[in-house]
Amino acid sequence: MLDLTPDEWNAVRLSIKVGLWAMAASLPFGIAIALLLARGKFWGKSLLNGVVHLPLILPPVVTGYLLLLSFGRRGPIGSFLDEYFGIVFSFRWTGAALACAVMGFPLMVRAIRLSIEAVDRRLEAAAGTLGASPLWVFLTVTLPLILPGIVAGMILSFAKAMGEFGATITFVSNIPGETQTLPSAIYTFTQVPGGDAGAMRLTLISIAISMAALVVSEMFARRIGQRLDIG
Amino acid sequence: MLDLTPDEWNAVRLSIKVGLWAMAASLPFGIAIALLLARGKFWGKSLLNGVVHLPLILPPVVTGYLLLLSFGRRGPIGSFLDEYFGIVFSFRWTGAALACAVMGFPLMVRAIRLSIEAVDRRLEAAAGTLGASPLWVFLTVTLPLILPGIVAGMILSFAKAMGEFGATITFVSNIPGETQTLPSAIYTFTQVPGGDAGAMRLTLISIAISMAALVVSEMFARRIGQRLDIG
Amino acid sequence: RADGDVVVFAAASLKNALDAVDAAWKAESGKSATASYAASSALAKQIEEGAPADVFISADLDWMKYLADKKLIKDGSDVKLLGNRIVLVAPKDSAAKADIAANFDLAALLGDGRLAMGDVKAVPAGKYGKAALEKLGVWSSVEGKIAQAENVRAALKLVSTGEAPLGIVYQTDATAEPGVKVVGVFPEDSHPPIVYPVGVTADSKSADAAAYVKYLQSAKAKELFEAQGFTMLAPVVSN
Amino acid sequence: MTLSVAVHHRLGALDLETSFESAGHLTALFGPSGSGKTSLINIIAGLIRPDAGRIVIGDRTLVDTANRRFVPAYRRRVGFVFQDARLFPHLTVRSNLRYGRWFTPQGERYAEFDRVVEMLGIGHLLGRRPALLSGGEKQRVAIGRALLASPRLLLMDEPLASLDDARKAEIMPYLERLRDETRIPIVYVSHSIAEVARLATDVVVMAEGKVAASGPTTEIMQRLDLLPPEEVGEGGAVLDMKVLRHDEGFGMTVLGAAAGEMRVPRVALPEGAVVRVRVRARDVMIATERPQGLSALNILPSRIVDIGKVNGAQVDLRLDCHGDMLVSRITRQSLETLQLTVGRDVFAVIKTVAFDRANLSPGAPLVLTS
Amino acid sequence: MTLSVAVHHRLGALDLETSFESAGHLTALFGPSGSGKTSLINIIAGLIRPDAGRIVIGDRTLVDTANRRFVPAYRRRVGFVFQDARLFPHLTVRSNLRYGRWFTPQGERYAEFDRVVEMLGIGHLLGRRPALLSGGEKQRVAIGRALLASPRLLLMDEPLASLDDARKAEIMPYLERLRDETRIPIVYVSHSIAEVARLATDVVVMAEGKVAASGPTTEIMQRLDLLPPEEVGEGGAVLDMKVLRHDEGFGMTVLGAAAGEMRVPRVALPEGAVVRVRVRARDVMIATERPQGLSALNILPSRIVDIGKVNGAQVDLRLDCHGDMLVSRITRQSLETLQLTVGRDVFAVIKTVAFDRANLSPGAPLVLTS
Ligand SMILES: Nc1ncnc2c1ncn2[C@@H]1O[C@H](COP(=O)(O)OP(=O)(O)OP(=O)(O)O)[C@@H](O)[C@H]1O
Ligand SMILES: Nc1ncnc2c1ncn2[C@@H]1O[C@H](COP(=O)(O)OP(=O)(O)OP(=O)(O)O)[C@@H](O)[C@H]1O
Ligand SMILES: [Mg+2]
Ligand SMILES: [Mg+2]
Repeated sequence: MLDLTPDEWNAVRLSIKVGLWAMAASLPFGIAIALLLARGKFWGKSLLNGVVHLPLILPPVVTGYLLLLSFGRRGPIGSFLDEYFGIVFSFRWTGAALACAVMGFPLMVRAIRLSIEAVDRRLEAAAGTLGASPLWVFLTVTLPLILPGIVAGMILSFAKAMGEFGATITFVSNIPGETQTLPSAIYTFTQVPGGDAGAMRLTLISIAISMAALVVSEMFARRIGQRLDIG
Repeated sequence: MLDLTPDEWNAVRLSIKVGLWAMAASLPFGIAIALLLARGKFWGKSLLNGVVHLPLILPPVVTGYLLLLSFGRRGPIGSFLDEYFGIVFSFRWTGAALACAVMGFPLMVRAIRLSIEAVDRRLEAAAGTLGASPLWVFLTVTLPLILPGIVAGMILSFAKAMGEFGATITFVSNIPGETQTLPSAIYTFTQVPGGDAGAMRLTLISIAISMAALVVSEMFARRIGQRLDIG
Repeated sequence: RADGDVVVFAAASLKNALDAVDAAWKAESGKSATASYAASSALAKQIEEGAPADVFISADLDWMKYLADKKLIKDGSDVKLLGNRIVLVAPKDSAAKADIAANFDLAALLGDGRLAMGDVKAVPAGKYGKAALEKLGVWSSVEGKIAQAENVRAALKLVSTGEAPLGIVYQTDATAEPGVKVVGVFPEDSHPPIVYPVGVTADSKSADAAAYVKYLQSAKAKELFEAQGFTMLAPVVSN
Repeated sequence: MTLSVAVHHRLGALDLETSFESAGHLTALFGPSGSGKTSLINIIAGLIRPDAGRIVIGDRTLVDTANRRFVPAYRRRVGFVFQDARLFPHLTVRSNLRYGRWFTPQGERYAEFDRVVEMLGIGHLLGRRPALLSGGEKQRVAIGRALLASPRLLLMDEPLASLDDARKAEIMPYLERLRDETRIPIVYVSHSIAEVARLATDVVVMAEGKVAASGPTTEIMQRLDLLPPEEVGEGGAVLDMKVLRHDEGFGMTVLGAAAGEMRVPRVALPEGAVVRVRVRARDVMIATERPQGLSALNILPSRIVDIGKVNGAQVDLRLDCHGDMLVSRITRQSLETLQLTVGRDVFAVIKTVAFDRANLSPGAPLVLTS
Repeated sequence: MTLSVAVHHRLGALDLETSFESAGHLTALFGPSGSGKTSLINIIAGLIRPDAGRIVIGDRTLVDTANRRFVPAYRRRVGFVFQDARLFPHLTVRSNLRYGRWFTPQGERYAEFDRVVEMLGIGHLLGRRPALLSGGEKQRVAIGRALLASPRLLLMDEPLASLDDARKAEIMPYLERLRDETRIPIVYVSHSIAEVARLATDVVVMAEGKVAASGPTTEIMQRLDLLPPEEVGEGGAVLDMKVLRHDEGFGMTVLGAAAGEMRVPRVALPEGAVVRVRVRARDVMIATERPQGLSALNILPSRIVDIGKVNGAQVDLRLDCHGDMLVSRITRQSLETLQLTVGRDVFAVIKTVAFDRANLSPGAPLVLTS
């Protein structure tokens, strides 16, 4: 069952890489935006909130097209990043990671935001009186307390990356070894006669990877939970 | 811009209906599963957790096929429900709602679960000493305290329903007036050269609906937040 | 993916055939092709946005024309490569029989079931199917009973699972799917010709792109394509 | 109702191994921080399931691990005032107070809403959310919430710790009434000897998870050795005396017991009522001749029956006043100067003002441990 | 260092309108539940931004709304012991205690970890998480956390309320040392007159958000009218006396002041040291002739200078003992029987054992309000 073709192995490796990068790269933004939405009071907060939710609301194909139009080689952001930073997304694995990150972003932000809103702000005040500046309060009190939300957000983002293909395939196509992630490969199998067995095989691999990630995250969360346990 | 064809109006109405039903019908299950995962200690908890996450991990097309195989006219669950309860999903809007509910389920469960895990269990103990049985404790203490998570879960589920089409179209196809939701209609436009304008129009409508839902949910959440505010 | 490979953007339904052809080409010429399979629409828009594709194989003429109109296909490089047929299928245990001709009673055959086919606006097989039904004069009688799928494979699934009693799909799909049987074949003149065109993109810098397109029209390629049920529209060229 | 507790439970480093019986109406749990008081009442409430043991109250067996009996918390009808207030943050003060009522059978509701609210002085807070209350306000609402559930057993974990004395003085009489009239057994954790002496019929002294001593308050209070060094001054005898008459002119009440008559500030009780009087050891002076021209009004002839261990500059004497026992704390210097010995007849001198309200309470009918 | 507070802040129904100056080292905030004590120290800490006002400590202006000055909490270097402990649940006790150290410049760390841990008796808890601590343990860790931040201003909100007296007795001397040696100004909320009398150099009495009275402890303590009715017995004079000599034989110390000599239980201070002595009004008896054969050792000739308002059965007398002021609470009956009038020379009689450790503390060098 595990006799995968080299292209399929590539897809597995790429999916993990893309999933991890999507998760890791979106984390700081996810935390920042979640903080803004949970704590901030500013004009346009509803707008920001809406924009964050867009990838959830839009059909993935539309998200993919919008990414293609803005981050593509000829898109305004894509060409800017390419010119000034040498970062290229179009038809690279980085683009797949970007697409997955974007698709998982609303999930990550929600999870983190829920945790932030549950933080007892009196603890932050206590840290302040002990001399911790807002940044230190965040690092030493808020961040540890919202770890459950961060873990949940990360696992949602990773799981989403393992299943996302609509936006990915639309944005960076389905090039084996470069942008062909597991779900894209699965999709391809479903498009041809006799592809079911192949699709099934890859699906099982995808599930196995995600389950492993889930189990690790649950163990981690349980650890945190025990520490925070309010006996 | 709003001169929609009757089919498009139907799609708008249907999307809202499907979204609301998906959200409402999955809510009790979402709460129950979240409770089980947050509080339960039983064999197979990891398995349950994995199954709940499946719709996130699997490409939507695969989820759609699985729904078709199990809830379809000849699927084991579908034929059972049809025979004994007269519930039919195939090619009905109910099937679209089922597909959306399933796709949004992991998001809903995660949000509610995070909130449950943040509940101060000492308050539940206090309610117990006042004579409230576990069910009453849940209804009068736990449930109000996890409302932020429930609201977040509902909005995620609804937003997902507004954007979901992969599983829906695979499961119940794309029948105008019956199963053609907004994202399916948008998809159709994206597949035709020159369909961009039409896709854009429907996309904006979809965004508008979701934003309205978001704003309402945020207002509601703020209300709850104020009540729970720990000054 | 080694640099220097020919990058082929091909409609997803070609995967089986094209993978075989690519393998043969590699065996013969030592050169590799990398294929990216997706919906023709997505591929066309990606090429429009500067995708590194050398060759585009579309599932219909519309998306090829879309690119050609934007001068994104090398002038004169496009070839009508493959053809296909659309057929009426039923679940393999179905007793349905049909003689597809003008005004044949499709509605009766469906009963209260639905006719699965690709999206009649978006999916090529759906468009062809609708054209055929219109030409045969039965469209109006079944218009309300269509279940439009995201793609022809999904339509096929609806039939193979028994969800829909009948469906219109490509012959290539029907012959390979054990869960369905072909009830009838639509006359070739009942719909616009089903064509898979191929072309070299205007931005292609690959020296081998032209050779690859040529190989697609070789005798070996023809054999492999036909093994998957396609018909070869382009005349065979020899290397 | 007899409360009988015998439990064993391991809590991290602490081995809770507690066994006591109390037939009193208000049992005080007394002991240093970390000695297991809260854990013990959590077990009585059913919030912790003990590793082993039995808890019986009256004829109800709440826990009996040997017979696998464990009545869940919500069926125990306990009113629990937690050390932290634990109010429901999503409910107003009014709803918090009313919470327990829903679950109390109509006929068993004895606590009156208005009465409790007035006593606790929380009428102006009813519409507020707990988050906006001050520490003492929270604690008062928590007391009200427990009382208004009309419990059949009241567990109070340092309920008055964050309250000012004026407020304490309003709540204590209510607890006394509860103890004496409704006969609801109360288990009361406190660090304050004054509270314990005033309210408790029985005292359980805990130390490191074990019961160091237990018994009726009158007995435990005389054992100054049991008290923490800082509190010995507060210890002393507890006498149950009868109201003989009131002296309205001077606003005083004359109490009588075997020891003789004692003048205390006016007590709002009818003649014949029983008053519990705490006579602090440090408030009792010794005179070898009847003092003249002294503002102290209570001069009781008595005999020295015991001279305790010397403790720094001080020493405790036990006095027999016609059968009633008093404890007096004096300096060693006085002991020597006045040549006090066991058997000598002396006068016990007690100022009337030594009796403030904290030392006088409507006497609890003392019930002996069965 | 002078602490000067003048703020106005609206809190729901409460109008906090507070203005006081205190040059003392330990300022006690005293007042009933809900009077705004916690809110006020929250404002001093910088956790609440007052609607208007000025807070100056020494030469640092912490808040001045007129000049839009507001030093954020984390720059104020306050140590805040909260009414609820507020420990960090994700950190061990050790990390909780060390938290403030990170943010204290090396040179300004005066609190020693081992010393504080030992004093608070929390050495065995260092590895635990706060969730598993008892109420008193939490509070002790909270005190330690605030102290170990080596603050320049210490705010304590009922820090000892949930502690037993033995533990209090260990912590109070530390606070005294802090007050006197490090000269860290302390603002201390308490309901306990004993604590206030012992620790405070200045007292601010609050009522319904306003300052009802403020001034040096010695003055405020003599104004029995300011005290809540339940606590008046605890009030009285506070004298600063000098250690004259020790009487090792009887374990006593002889103190001297203008009033004369007083014998108290042995004080661990060198001769010449100043001791603050609280003489409770209810511990002072009046004798018209020098008593004989009485166990009370301290008999001070004095003159009645004022007879206070009658309060039930009782009345308070102010006595002048050669310049030092004492307060005595006696019954109206005694007042009449002994024919006491203003100007009459009498003897103030005080038992030595009335002075327990709670009434004796190393004297705070009283600083007058500037
Ligand atoms: N944010 C707020 N909004 C409205 N009212 C408030 C707010 N914070 C405090 N209060 C009210 O202000 C009053 C003073 O509260 P504060 O906590 O300062 O009292 P306190 O003197 O510390 O009382 P305690 O001794 O009970 O702790 C209380 O009645 C409280 O309910
Ligand atoms: N779940 C637990 N695991 C480990 N240790 C615990 C647990 N619960 C309590 N303890 C420890 O058991 C001891 C007794 O705790 P408890 O709360 O009963 O004390 P207490 O007598 O109420 O003290 P206080 O007067 O300070 O409230 C404490 O040392 C506490 O740290
Ligand atoms: Mg406790
Ligand atoms: Mg307070």
